Amino acid sequence: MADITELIHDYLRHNKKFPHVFCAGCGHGIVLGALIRSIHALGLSKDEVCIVAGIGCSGRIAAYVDFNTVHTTHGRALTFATGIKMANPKLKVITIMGDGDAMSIGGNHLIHAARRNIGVTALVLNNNIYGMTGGQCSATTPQGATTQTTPFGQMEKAFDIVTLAAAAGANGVYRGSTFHVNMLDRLVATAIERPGFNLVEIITPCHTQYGRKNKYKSAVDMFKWIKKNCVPKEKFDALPEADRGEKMPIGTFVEKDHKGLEQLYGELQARLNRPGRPVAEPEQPSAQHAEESRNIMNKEPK
Amino acid sequence: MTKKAKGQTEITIYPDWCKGCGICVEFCPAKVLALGRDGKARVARLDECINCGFCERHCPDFAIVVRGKGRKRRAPACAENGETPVDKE
Amino acid sequence: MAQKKSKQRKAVFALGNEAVVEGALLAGCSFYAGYPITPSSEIMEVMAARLPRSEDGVFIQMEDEIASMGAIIGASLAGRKAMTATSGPGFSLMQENLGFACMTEVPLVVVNVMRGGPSTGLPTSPAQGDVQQARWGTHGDHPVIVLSASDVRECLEMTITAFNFAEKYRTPVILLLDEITAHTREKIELPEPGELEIVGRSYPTVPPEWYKPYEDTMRGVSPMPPIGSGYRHHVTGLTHDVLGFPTQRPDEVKAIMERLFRKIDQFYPDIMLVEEYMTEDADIGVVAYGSVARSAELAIDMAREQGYKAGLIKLKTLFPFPKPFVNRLAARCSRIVVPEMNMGQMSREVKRVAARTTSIRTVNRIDGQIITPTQICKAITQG
Amino acid sequence: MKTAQELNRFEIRLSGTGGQGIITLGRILGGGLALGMGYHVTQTQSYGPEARGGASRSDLVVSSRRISYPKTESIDLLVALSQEACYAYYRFIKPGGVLLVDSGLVRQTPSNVFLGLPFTDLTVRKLKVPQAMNVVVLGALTWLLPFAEARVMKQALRDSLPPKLHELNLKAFQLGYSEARKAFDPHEAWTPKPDDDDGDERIVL
Repeated sequence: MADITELIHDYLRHNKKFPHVFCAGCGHGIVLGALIRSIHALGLSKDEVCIVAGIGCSGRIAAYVDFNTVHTTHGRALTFATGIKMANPKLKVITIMGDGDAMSIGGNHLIHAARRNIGVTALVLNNNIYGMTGGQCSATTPQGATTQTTPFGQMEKAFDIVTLAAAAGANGVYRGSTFHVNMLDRLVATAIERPGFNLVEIITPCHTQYGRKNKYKSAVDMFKWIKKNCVPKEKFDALPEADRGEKMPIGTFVEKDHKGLEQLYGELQARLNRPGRPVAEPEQPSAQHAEESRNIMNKEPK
Repeated sequence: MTKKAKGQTEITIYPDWCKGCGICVEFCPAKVLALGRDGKARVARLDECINCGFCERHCPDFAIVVRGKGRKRRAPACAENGETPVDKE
Repeated sequence: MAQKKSKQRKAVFALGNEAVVEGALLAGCSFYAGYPITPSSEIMEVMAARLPRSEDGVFIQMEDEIASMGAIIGASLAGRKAMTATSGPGFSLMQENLGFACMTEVPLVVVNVMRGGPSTGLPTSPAQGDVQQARWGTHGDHPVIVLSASDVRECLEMTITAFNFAEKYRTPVILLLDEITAHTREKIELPEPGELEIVGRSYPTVPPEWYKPYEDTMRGVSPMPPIGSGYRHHVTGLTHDVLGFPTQRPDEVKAIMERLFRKIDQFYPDIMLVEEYMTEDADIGVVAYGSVARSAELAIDMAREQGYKAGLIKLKTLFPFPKPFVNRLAARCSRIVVPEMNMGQMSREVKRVAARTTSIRTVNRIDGQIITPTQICKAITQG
Repeated sequence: MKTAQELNRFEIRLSGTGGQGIITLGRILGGGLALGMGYHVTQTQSYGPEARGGASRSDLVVSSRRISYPKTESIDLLVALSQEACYAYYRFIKPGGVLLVDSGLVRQTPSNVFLGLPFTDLTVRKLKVPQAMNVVVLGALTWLLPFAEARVMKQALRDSLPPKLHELNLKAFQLGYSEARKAFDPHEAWTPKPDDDDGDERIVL
């Protein structure tokens, strides 16, 4: 049972200042721990792991951990990750995004990454709020919740990340919580190991910006809320509709075995470049076709 | 869950890293930890520790280390150093 | 036809857009991400056919231009020479990530085939309205390298130059074409690989523990290892210290920002490219770029026939603005004519450096039509 | 056998309706003149909404010297394969320039001085493949243009089309070439006429 924290220390950047910037009791540190343990359990070397983070509190995680790390622009982590994965499919590319990152400004990138099934693992740290910018409502803020920009209560409905990712075609969809860490370790490791696009929504508390305004004064209050309301999927499914209330299921939601885009592309390339295959006149056909189709079809230029 | 032996551990808390969030104190099943006057976590009842690992896994600041009694800090065990990764389960 | 004999260089009758692809592949581009938009789409279409056929070429169509920029930055960080191509509206969407590439010093090439704007504007007509956007489009203050091409051969050459500058100065490079240049077909001879100077990426020469990703060097450009090569550093769009970690310390911020400028500033003579036509004895000057420079060349011929000593500076580098060349022309000319397919974006620069020396006349057009040689000739010859 | 001749900005506009293969025609003709005959050639074309359904066009400038301005200014040869195109571009023909029309589709020409062949009818009748009309025009143009060689143009055709289309297109080329040989005298065509309205109609077929 030992070696949990010391193991984490081995993966932290020793030239980076600790403690990290997160508030006391922020779940992001726990996610970082789970991520490190998962990578360690998979036996991956630090060099083959690339962490791509967006903007927001979650984006800051990248700087602390001794992998290849890229801290990108707001909402765009998955686009950078797609480029990195396609450029070097041997890398294990893991994106860390917040709910604002992944569901609002980067929502389009999320559904397309899922659709094209790029071999990237997406961790969506859902704390129901824009934490770093001061507590404005996000696309996952529950209806009725009070935030800086919904002082009279949120009227809009919240996104269900898991359902959205599944509908968009993700190869693997999981939800974990920062309280149920053993399960989280397992989910994250599975999501990293499997082919194609795998997403883990992680319920993580932000008492500073969300809890404070919504009856959860401290980090402990928020963890109690998570402990009570995150129930394993099997149990949740067995609950009568009336008893579900605020509860949300955690566990495995989708597991498909489609090949990742980078794998399909590699196979295509191998086929096209097989020795003995006649080299087609490359430049002509496509350009010619393009010109013709432009003339014949009613292609609306953007 | 099998009953765990108590008092087989040493606990180190790094005060500079601890932010005193209280998660470890609140959820420790054996009530080993407490918040000190400085607001940081401290070991109150070491003998009650059942080495469940909850505090280590849930400390967002990696500030708590629980070791078997008398054990030294082990060498780094990252895969990059050519060692077999430790099986944690 | 296309000479297939091994000794002879292969010639093709190619669109400007196709020549961009040829240039990119010759320069070692092995990654393209993009989103279709007229009039740049042929670049993407030809890339889609070519890259998968090469050993390690990657082509991917992204969901928008923002994603395209993200993907090529990612690919460049992973060690690839990467590019994208777009047109006006798409270029606007790329600006934020372009700023990221400036800040994190990621080499890449963005081709913008300019069309009429603002907004959807004239999607199939030429314009030169993105000149200042290319210079000042992203937020914050930073230097940029903006190149342009006026014919099909230059499309090939300047694409290679763009890749070379990108690697040499670790910076994004923008290549501005216009619809006419992109959609003109001309014969070009394809250089043999090895015939051209191709600049590669500079890798660290010290062990990983000693590597500082943003260390100042003589050239102001630090070596850049690909992700996965053992140099595990942090890349962030925040202002960072030499190790790449975020910093707000004024002394560290100042150092990195000044270095970003200095790494371009001190190599102006290398970066500023122009071509001069009949300037030796000229007393009326023309400064033009892109397809308009071709109109201007014919206009010079027409004016010379009428007895006017006109000469042309064709700008191949738009930014950093080739000030010394324009200054020299201004010093000898009673007038400088600046024709462009916008309301005066480059003439601002010409005025900035030459307004005190000579008089400047602009010829502007924003109706989606090329400026004709006759129009420019009139501006040269009429009092 | 024609020999290459000195040209100073010979401007051709190929025009018609979207779908007639005007752009491909321009590319093959330009490619042949540039790569096979060794001329400097710029080929530009109309794009977008303009190219759909309505008028479609492809412009070529052919010259022995490097071409500065790539667009056409005053047209030496206008090929109009639709009535609309004929009306739209006739006024850009320079004095002494030549108008070539599909006499089946262009019923009214703005001037009596023009050359015509019913390209579309010919193609449908003789080849049964209406899409090959543009190559029939290419054959006719190769006869008509003093600086285009049939051998070179056929090679250009082969180079830009997939092999399975070679036979049909070479047939189409030959059809256009021989019909034009029967109908036109290139020497006469390129001799400037003093008067447009001398009543000397040269409508053929």
